[in-house]
Amino acid sequence: MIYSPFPMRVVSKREEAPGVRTLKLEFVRQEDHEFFKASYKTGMFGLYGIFGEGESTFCVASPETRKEYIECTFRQSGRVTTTLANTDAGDIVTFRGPYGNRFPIEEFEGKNLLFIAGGIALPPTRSVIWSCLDQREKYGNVTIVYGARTVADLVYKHELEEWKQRDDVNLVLTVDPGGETPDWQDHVGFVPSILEKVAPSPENTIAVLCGPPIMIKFTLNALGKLGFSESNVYTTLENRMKCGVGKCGRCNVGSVYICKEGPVFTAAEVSAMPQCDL
Amino acid sequence: MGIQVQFRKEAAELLSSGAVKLVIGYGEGSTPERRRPVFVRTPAETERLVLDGACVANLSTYLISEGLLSDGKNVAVFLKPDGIRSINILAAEAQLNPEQVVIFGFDIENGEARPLAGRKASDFTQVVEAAKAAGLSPELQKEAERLDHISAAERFEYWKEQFSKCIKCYACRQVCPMCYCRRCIVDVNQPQWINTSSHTLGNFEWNIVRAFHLAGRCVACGGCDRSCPVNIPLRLINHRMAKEVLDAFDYYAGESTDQKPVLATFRQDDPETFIL
Amino acid sequence: MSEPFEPKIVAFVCTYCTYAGADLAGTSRMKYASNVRIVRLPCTGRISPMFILKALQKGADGVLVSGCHPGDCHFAQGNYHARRRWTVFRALLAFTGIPEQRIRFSWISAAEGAKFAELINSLTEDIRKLGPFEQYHELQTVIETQSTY
Amino acid sequence: MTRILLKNKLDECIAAWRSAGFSVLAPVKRNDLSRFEEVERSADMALDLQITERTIKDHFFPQTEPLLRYTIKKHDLDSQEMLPPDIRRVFFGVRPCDASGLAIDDPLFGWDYKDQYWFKRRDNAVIVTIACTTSDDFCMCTSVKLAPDSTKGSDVMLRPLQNGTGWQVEALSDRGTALLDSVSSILQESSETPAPPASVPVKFDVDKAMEWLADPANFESHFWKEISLRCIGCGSCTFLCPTCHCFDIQDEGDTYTGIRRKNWDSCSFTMFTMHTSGHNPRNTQSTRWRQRIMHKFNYYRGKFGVNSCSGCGRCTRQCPVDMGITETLQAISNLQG
Repeated sequence: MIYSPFPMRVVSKREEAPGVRTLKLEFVRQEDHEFFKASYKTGMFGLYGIFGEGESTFCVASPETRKEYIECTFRQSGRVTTTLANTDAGDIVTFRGPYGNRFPIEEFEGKNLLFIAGGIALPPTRSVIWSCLDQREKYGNVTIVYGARTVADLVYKHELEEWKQRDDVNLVLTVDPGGETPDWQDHVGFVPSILEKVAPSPENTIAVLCGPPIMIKFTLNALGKLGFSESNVYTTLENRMKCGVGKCGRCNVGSVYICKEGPVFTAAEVSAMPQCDL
Repeated sequence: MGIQVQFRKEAAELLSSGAVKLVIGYGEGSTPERRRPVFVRTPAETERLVLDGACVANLSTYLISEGLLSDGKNVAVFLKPDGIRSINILAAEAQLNPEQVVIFGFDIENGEARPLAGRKASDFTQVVEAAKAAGLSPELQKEAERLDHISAAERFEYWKEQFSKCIKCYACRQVCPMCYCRRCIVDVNQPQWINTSSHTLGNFEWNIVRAFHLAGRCVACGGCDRSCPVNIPLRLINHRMAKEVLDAFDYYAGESTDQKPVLATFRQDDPETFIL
Repeated sequence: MSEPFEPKIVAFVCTYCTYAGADLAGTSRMKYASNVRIVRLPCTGRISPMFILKALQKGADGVLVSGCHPGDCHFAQGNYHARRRWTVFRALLAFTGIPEQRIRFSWISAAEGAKFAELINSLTEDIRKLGPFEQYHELQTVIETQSTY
Repeated sequence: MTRILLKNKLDECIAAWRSAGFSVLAPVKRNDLSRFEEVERSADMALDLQITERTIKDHFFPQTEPLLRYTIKKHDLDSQEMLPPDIRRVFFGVRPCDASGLAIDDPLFGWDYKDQYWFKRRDNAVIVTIACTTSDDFCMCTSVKLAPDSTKGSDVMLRPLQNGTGWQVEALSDRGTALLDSVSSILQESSETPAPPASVPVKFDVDKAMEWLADPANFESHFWKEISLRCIGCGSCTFLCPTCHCFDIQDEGDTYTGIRRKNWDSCSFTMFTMHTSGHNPRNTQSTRWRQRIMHKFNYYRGKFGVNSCSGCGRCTRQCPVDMGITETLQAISNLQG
């Protein structure tokens, strides 16, 4: 019922970057899985937890085209994430969700896609990326711009490699100045400036942007300069949550409840919110 | 010249000369009996200042507001002897520089406010010394004595009943000038020492921890007691702890700005009759 | 038939003196009650009152806090600081109705294996007589039903 | 002719309800605190109180309540919901503001995902409200467009008789009708007139205030800083509020077994919105006070069509530093001129 989570079994755990892990979870009960399959759409989030420690909110990092498992990627920082990070295959954790709204990917059909992500915010973007790549024929050009502080901080390295190899994906990688290794072949610089350098055309293009608030702010400026209209830019917002279902009263930005009306918003919707409340 | 007029005038002078950037005092409240803290930044605004027998709150709480004193400028504040002791403790615990605090000292006698001579915390040594004699109100004193004479099990029941009323609004903590931790121990969750839930056990633990952290630091301003929306007699506990450190270590909190905190110091011959 | 009451006692001890004393008691084959769970800490100065509260919260019937004799602290002053803290905390517990007999303090040196064994035995007996600390543990059981009006 | 309940018949009434399986809760002053508690006789009730210090919200959304019990084994997990027991309750002598508070919160707990913990208690409760014939300095129901005899959220309305001997009774819902029917032999027909409701002065123009709040230009107004300067950031206004509903979810227990609980939380607390990263969207007291006011008089209305304030005045009555909704909204409506 409302606050009762689904038990989930840890299938595997992968270290993505220092302190960042991906858990692959499977449903313990068939009926929970059916519910998830029927309701999950890319962009939604969930509350992942361990009894005795609590719950923590992050996105479902797996795409809506692959619902056998739930993947979640998180940085180990608080009490819950530390415990989650210490689980092993076979352990039972919990999942409550999926909650929130979604990326309207069927509206993206026939359009070019520009994905922009910074650091640990690749997981929500990755959910959309795979949802689209798994139905590649429906979309136009796909460009992915991804940046992190250092080379080590890039997450999903094996998938980045895969995207790099693909002819139908244009992957642009960058690390912050000083974060490069001697053998780093790709860009060095902050995402907004690299984006301006790459200068993707706004023509018939949808941009999906996820990252820390400061990166979002500057990247939106850059997208504006490139001629993207705010209604064609999608982003996700995050706030502290406890209930996930619009009752506990803490995740709102202005009058907008992120757990109910979000986490996916267009840039136009975000700029209508009181910026100081973000 | 009445104390209110005098203080208004002096506050206006301090503000207009730039000697202080802010005066924290009392103003009219929402009812005739109430006084509320006011913050005065211009000489004209000093008209809002009120000082009379109803001004009981310890305003030193506001001095530990984040960033208030970090620009090095001075702030004036209306303080009773308990508030002056708070300044001494905060200075001793390196939470503020007492040179930045200009004190409008006053005391309440027979329901009337009366000025105290001095402007710096160190000017009030005798006042603080004299306050040592102050005890609980007669009825609280009676209650304290009653508690001393009942069994431990009965005392436990008494406090259990009292603490079961607690709703963990933390008004006691927020109003207290001594509770300045950026992150209170109850808000720490790695590890979670005490229950955050407001059931009787969680309340019991919270109140014990609060009282312990105030032992030898409480100045008996009564702020916690007055703020408590569910009327827990917190003053009884604080008073008992103050008495304990006075008896055991001859320590009276807030005597001076360089008095070492009682639990951060020791004497080799401290009493230890209870240790086996 | 209910089982006879076996008190649960938690001992917070410093590693240099009391823990070594407990060790000596063990290696000397002295027998002492098995009711005590020892938690070893670097110094009595490290023993926070939070530990005692946590022990009670988790169901202890008694708590022992023990370290080096005054003057013998490995860190020179830790036990002097601890002593002040205990004085105050003990008074606070007494005032809130937590019986003094349940929370005990002692100095036991590395050489006092016998004192350790005796203390544990007498403490266990004392608490056995007092019975389980139901008044406190009841708070824990109550919370499972409390507020479910 | 209307039906009345005489004060000297109240005990019969209580007995009848109790024998019909209800527990009867009424204002009680005990242990230096007034709140709703179960009573057996009218003598235990403190019906003369203007208002109880605690609200009846406590009995529908308690300060801490178990949500579920969990048990964890190595590769297995069990969790069981701990729904409140089926107890039918009569709340006798509720003030109209407290009753309205329940009605205000209903849509929040009901939208989209239904909170059974709230509704199970709501569905089992009959609210018997007594209209106010007196008020104190802090009452402000009329300012938020309610009234000392407002029927919102009540199942039965009692209006004190002019001669002070009892109350005129009126059923307002099916539940109320059934409750009165169960004691119909105790009620009497009478032509006694009820005393006029208290005249509670209107303290601010809520429409003007709402208009100001709705203007995005005012969101970052200096006003918020000024009005909240003395706020110390405790939660007493939120915890004593009949409509505040924010909560936290906490686990208590160990890795093997324990209870997940829903605890009150307050938008006044720094920790309320603090991210694990340390980023805090509402990192000053003024932004937190703004959140409280905006939530009550703007956001909530936008979602559910009502303001989340029933005008009980407890926020001001109990504030350690004499703040409160009244002062803030007064200041805002004055700003509007």
